[in-house]
Amino acid sequence: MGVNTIPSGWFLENAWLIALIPAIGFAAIIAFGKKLPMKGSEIGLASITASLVISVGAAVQWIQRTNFVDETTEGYVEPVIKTWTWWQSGGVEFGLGQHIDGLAVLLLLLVAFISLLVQIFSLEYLRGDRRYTHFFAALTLFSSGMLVMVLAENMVQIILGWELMGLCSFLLIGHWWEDGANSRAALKAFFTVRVGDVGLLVGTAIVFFGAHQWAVDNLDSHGFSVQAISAWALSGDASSSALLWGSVALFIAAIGKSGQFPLHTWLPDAMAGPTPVSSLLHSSTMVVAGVFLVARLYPLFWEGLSIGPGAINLIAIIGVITLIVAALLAFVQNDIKKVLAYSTVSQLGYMMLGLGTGAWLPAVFHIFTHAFFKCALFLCAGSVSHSGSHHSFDMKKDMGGLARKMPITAGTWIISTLALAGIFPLSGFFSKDEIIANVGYNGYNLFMWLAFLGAFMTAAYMARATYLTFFGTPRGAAAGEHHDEHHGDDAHGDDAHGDDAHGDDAHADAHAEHHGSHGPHESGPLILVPIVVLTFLASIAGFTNAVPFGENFEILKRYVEPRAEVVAIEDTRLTIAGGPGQSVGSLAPQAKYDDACGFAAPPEGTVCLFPAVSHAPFKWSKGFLALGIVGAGLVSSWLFSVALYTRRDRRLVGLTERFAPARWGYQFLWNKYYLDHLYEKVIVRAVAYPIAASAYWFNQKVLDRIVDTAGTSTRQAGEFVYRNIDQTLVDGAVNASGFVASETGHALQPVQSGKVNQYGALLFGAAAVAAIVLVIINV
Amino acid sequence: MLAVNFLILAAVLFSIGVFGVIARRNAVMVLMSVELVLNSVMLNLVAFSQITDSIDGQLFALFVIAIAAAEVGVGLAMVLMVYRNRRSIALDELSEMKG
Amino acid sequence: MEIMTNDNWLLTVGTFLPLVGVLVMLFIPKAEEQLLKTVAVITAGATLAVGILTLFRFDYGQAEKLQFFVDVTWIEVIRSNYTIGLDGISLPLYFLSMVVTFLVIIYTWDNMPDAGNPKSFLILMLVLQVGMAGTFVAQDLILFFVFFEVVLLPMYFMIGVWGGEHRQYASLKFFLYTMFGSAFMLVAFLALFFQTGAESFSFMHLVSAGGLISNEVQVWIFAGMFLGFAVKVPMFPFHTWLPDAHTQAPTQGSVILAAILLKLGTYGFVRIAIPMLPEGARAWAPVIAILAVIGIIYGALGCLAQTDMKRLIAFSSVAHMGFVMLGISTLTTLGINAALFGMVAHGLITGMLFFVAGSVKHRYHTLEISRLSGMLKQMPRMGWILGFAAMASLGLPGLAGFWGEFPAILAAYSPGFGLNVTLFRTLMVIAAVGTVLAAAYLLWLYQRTAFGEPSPEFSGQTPHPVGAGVNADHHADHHDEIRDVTPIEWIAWTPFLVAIVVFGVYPQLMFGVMDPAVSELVARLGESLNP
Amino acid sequence: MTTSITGAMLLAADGINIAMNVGFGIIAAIMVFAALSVVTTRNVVHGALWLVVVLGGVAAQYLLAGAEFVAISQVLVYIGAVMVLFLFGIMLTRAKIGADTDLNNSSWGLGIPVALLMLGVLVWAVIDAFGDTVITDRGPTPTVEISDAFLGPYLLPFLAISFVLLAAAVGAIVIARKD
Repeated sequence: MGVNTIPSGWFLENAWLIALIPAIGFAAIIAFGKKLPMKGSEIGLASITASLVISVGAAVQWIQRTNFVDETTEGYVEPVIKTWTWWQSGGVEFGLGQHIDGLAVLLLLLVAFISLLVQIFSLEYLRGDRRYTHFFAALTLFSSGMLVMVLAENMVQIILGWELMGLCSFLLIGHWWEDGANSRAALKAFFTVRVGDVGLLVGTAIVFFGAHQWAVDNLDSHGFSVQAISAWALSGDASSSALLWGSVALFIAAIGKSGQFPLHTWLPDAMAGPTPVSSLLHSSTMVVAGVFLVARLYPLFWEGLSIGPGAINLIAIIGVITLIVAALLAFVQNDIKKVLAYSTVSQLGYMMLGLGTGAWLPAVFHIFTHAFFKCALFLCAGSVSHSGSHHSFDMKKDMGGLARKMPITAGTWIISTLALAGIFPLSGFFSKDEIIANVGYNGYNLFMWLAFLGAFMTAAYMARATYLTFFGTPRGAAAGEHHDEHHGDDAHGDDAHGDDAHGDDAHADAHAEHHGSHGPHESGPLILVPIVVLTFLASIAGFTNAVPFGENFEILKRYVEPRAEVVAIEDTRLTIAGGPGQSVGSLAPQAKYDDACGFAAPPEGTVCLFPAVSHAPFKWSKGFLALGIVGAGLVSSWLFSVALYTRRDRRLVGLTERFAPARWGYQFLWNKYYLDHLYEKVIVRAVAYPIAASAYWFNQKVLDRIVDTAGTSTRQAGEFVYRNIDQTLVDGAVNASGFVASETGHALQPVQSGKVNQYGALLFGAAAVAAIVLVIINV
Repeated sequence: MLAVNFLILAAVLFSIGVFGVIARRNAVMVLMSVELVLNSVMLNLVAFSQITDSIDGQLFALFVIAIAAAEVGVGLAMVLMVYRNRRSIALDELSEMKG
Repeated sequence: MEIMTNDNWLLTVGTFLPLVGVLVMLFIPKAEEQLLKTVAVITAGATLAVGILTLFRFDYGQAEKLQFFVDVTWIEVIRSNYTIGLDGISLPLYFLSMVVTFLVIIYTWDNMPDAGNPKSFLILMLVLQVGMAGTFVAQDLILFFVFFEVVLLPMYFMIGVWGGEHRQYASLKFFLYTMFGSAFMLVAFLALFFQTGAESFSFMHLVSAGGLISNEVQVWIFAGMFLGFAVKVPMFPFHTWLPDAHTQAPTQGSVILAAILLKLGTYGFVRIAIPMLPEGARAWAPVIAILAVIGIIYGALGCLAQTDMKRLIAFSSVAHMGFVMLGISTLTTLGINAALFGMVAHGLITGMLFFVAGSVKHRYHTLEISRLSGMLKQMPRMGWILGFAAMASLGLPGLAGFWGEFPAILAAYSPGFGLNVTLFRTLMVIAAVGTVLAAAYLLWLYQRTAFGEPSPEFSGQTPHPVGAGVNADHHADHHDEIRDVTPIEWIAWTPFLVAIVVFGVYPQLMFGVMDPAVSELVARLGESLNP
Repeated sequence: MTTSITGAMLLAADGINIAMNVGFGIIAAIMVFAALSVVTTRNVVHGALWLVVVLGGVAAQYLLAGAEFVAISQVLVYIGAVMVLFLFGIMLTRAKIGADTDLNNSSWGLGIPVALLMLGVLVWAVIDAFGDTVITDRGPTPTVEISDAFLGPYLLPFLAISFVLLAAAVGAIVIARKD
């Protein structure tokens, strides 16, 4: 059955516009953003909105396309692939194009939508900032980069988007570069990610040369094309070493980008950027780029790392380590954004774990849901610091009891927290539970229990953060008192850039009249609307793939997950090198075939494009187990927090005023006091402080130190080489050999001595050597 | 007699001259060393004119003699001028004048 | 290789036109500085115009052929002809040299080095232009050698007279190094000439005849050429002249040095050494590759150790030329294309960086990184330009630098003609690590110089509104107020910036021209290497 | 002295001539020694005198090679004119007549390897090329041939050389003139 009979539609055909429009928008902002009334932000908003509209259209049409296929034949839904020859060199084509399938559509929608909300949020949050325009330019370019990568039809395009994001993260994290800490954080982030990029370059090369010939022979495609690589990986005649090294190298890139252990240290520091940046880049889009890379080239990793049932592999191990380590770290943070940052890392660990254990769909699903609630949480944090704690992010110093002052923020925060923790029926429940269930179902029992542990910890630290921020008694700025020493307090999380670090900064004035003297209050609509919208989505997004409710609710499974079908290679091939925008029709869906993909080589004349991943059936028992664990985490942590933090206050206020009136309850309270002891001294001292603290120590003292020392030692090595070898040895040899008067001479006299004679020496010496060479040649 | 005798003698003289040019500090001495080199060349020319039965070699030797005379004249004149300007003809001190 | 002789006056005119300007300027008294500058600018502009005409007349359909071909007997007795021609390999470099000279002369308009005397300075620059253009069009070894050496002298004087405080040392080092290389190169040329039957020096003859020389002789001759070109590139052990020359040279000198002169060496490899001595090339390719990769890492380390901005940029050249040489050493079309692209990209980007460094020096009278900071605050535009150039230089996709690096790395994965695959793959990984180091030193430089608050030493002067050219040479009043980019600088720099973006976004512009020629070259290699 | 040597040559008209070789050897040894002293002596004037010895030796060797005219002009021009010039130069530049410590520059050691390298290459090449060539001496070259050659085929170079000399003389005067 032919390719062209499948309905495609304008939006699918022109999905590349989604990435192009923001890029143009970026250029426009740079060009004349400053002159516009809204300082260029309107361009950013407009372009992102346009992208969103097209993405929605594309999504709708993709659904139609899938439906059509399902009605006609339970077959493979061919992605809409288009390619433009960008440039060619030595027979190698470097193309730009689009590769639209369910995964791409889902992420396009997600990225465009979240970018839009974040930009709206930034309108208010950065009002009056001295580099307002630049900020929006960078934000728009970032979205463009991410979209380019999501659309990518070939590896080069993926690299393009990947690096664009890196650049933008550098610009955005270092947005307030007057503060040395910020610029250092920006440098660190870019550099750490760049380390991973070595893997990307090398992996691309390996895979390209591994797949190119095969792709040319069988598909009339080339070794960069994602589709060709997938087919090659599953074709069975790919060299195992190329598969192995290629996938390992690419996974290193993913580690760097997605903040996986051990390269995750840059992510918390990246919180130095403005909060919208944190919420967009470092929670919901950029950091999932690595996960997306793995998901996009899943066949490659499937074969290369042999992600079969039960097979322990690199991705799974890294994922689970990240998950636990990061969660532990989150306990000891006082900076609300850092809690969220570590939680992000931990959730990314979940996704990687899912991908590593064959749970492709749940992982992608988790990307989807996580984006909503994590973005919402970050924006809440931003809202708190913006109007609640006077630009501080320190929960212990400047927060507490804000629930009364900022009800909406608090409410949305709590809902999102529950979603993140995974409370039924909020989105987190479904996605996380599916990952865990599939991990178990695919035979990774140990990993499954570790994942449960992670869920417990997630619930616990989020509860702690919630309590510290919104409950208890107000402290510091939350209590309305003005203090400025919080600059020094927290090097990274502190983006109190505007108010007195730079008196000339318009931001300061903006806030001076904004909420200069009076204390915390609820934020404005521009900030609240995005938060509310996100929270709403965070609570319902789970139903897009709610396995418990049966087939009808497994929307993502039907529309997003590629079908593991064997696909016939059409005889009438269209060449991929065709004219502009020619769509590639080299593959034809055919009737249902046995799902051997990923386990056996496809028969002659056909290819596989996706391995047959298994899906765990939902078991309520497991569901309730998960719920129980999460609940336990929430409750225990909550009680502990109350005990811990309010006890301190009680010390200040004194016991008797509060308890003397109720004599008969004294004992009970006294016991409660024991409970305090129990909670604090036993449970938490045991769990939180030694373990988590040691993990944090490991993080700061070892990993971080390694990164730093790596940098410094290279520099020292550089200095050493420069001083001793370059200047002394090589140079010295030259000097000594009389070509130049030795620079490290005694006085001027011997240094400069007798240039004429040395010309002579040079002349005759060269002549002699030349003669020798000539003689030797002629002999 | 063997042609090599002349040629090797010339080579030796040449090398000595080279050494002088490189090693000497006094401009006049350098000029003398150059003379050594020139003479060795002329010796070669004459020897070749004997080997290949033609007088061209000798003619060139004569040319070289003339050139050498000219060269010494000009060279010494320059040395003189330099000496006049800066009371010294040490080449290394000369080399600081450039730039 | 076939030839096309349509409008073959273009090259001769384009090459020697600057001499007319030189002639005119000789008769203008020193004092008439404005007049001198005007004449120089007009001359360079006219030359550039001819170059643009050449661009239009060039037949891109058959870029692999020699076009505008001229062949006139020149020095009968040694069978050397005046043979010039242009093909896809030399066109970009030929044109680049014209553009760079033009812009540099414009830049000189109000950034005359402190030593003054614009007359000789500009004359030297025009002569330099003749040498560079000639080197790229020459199709005859002797002619090539002559132009190659013509380039040497003006640069020597430019460094030695207008340079920094150690100019004597730097210029002499530069001169001797290159002379040393040239000596071997000349010997190699002669050997090649005699080995091919002493018939002709023309490239076409040598390319066809060179392959027939026995292998070990080829290896020897290639060794000679290698020394000559490697010094010019410069490759790892021969690079020590570069930092001094760059650091001491006046801004204009550094720009030309980085943009064009370094390319003479690599161009020599692609145009002469490799096609004429295929066996030699194959034998030497691993050595070149290893040295290139050492250069990449080593240059990066050197950069990390620098405290002087200009010297850091100079060292980065070593690293970038390492990528170029790596691409060449693969002997594949992909690699050599990447190398050629890398040459032009490096010329634009590093030239730009040197421009910025020069202007910074002009304003702050220092390039000590530790003393500079907050440039973005004091001179926002300058700061952004620096950042842009740095990003391009560390190989960001979408800017020109990337297309020199990435394909070179790619090509190193599978080198041509049975070169040792394992070796090259290891080198590829190391080179990829080099890109990280590049990011490290460039961003570190940027973070230290551009970010943060302006150092108290220079603050107190607020950025002056754009305008009012900075006039040269007054050290007397140290710290005259810090101005942002001046109009003249904008004029001189904009083409660079635009080109960096354009070639980054649409590399096909250049690959389209080079690819046919390079494919032809590699095809010929293939014929003689595995018949 | 000239006559005696030419006589010796007449005696043995064929092949290798012992006397000639012996004479050559002696003169050569003297020359080498003298040349070495030229480049090593501490006294400029002595250096000049040693140079005279070398030049004289060269002239003698010309005679052995049968190039009488060259030998004579060598004696006239060099020993007659050039050396006088040198001595004048030495005097006018007030060089110390006595021993002078720093006639060598600091990096004189460099000269030795270079010179030895030169020597090696040359000797090797010479032996390789003319290892066994024998000069059959055919008596002194008649001066007529030389004059013919000069005024015949070599007329142009001859004139050129004369002009060079003239120019050199003028130039020397211009340069060396006071004020």
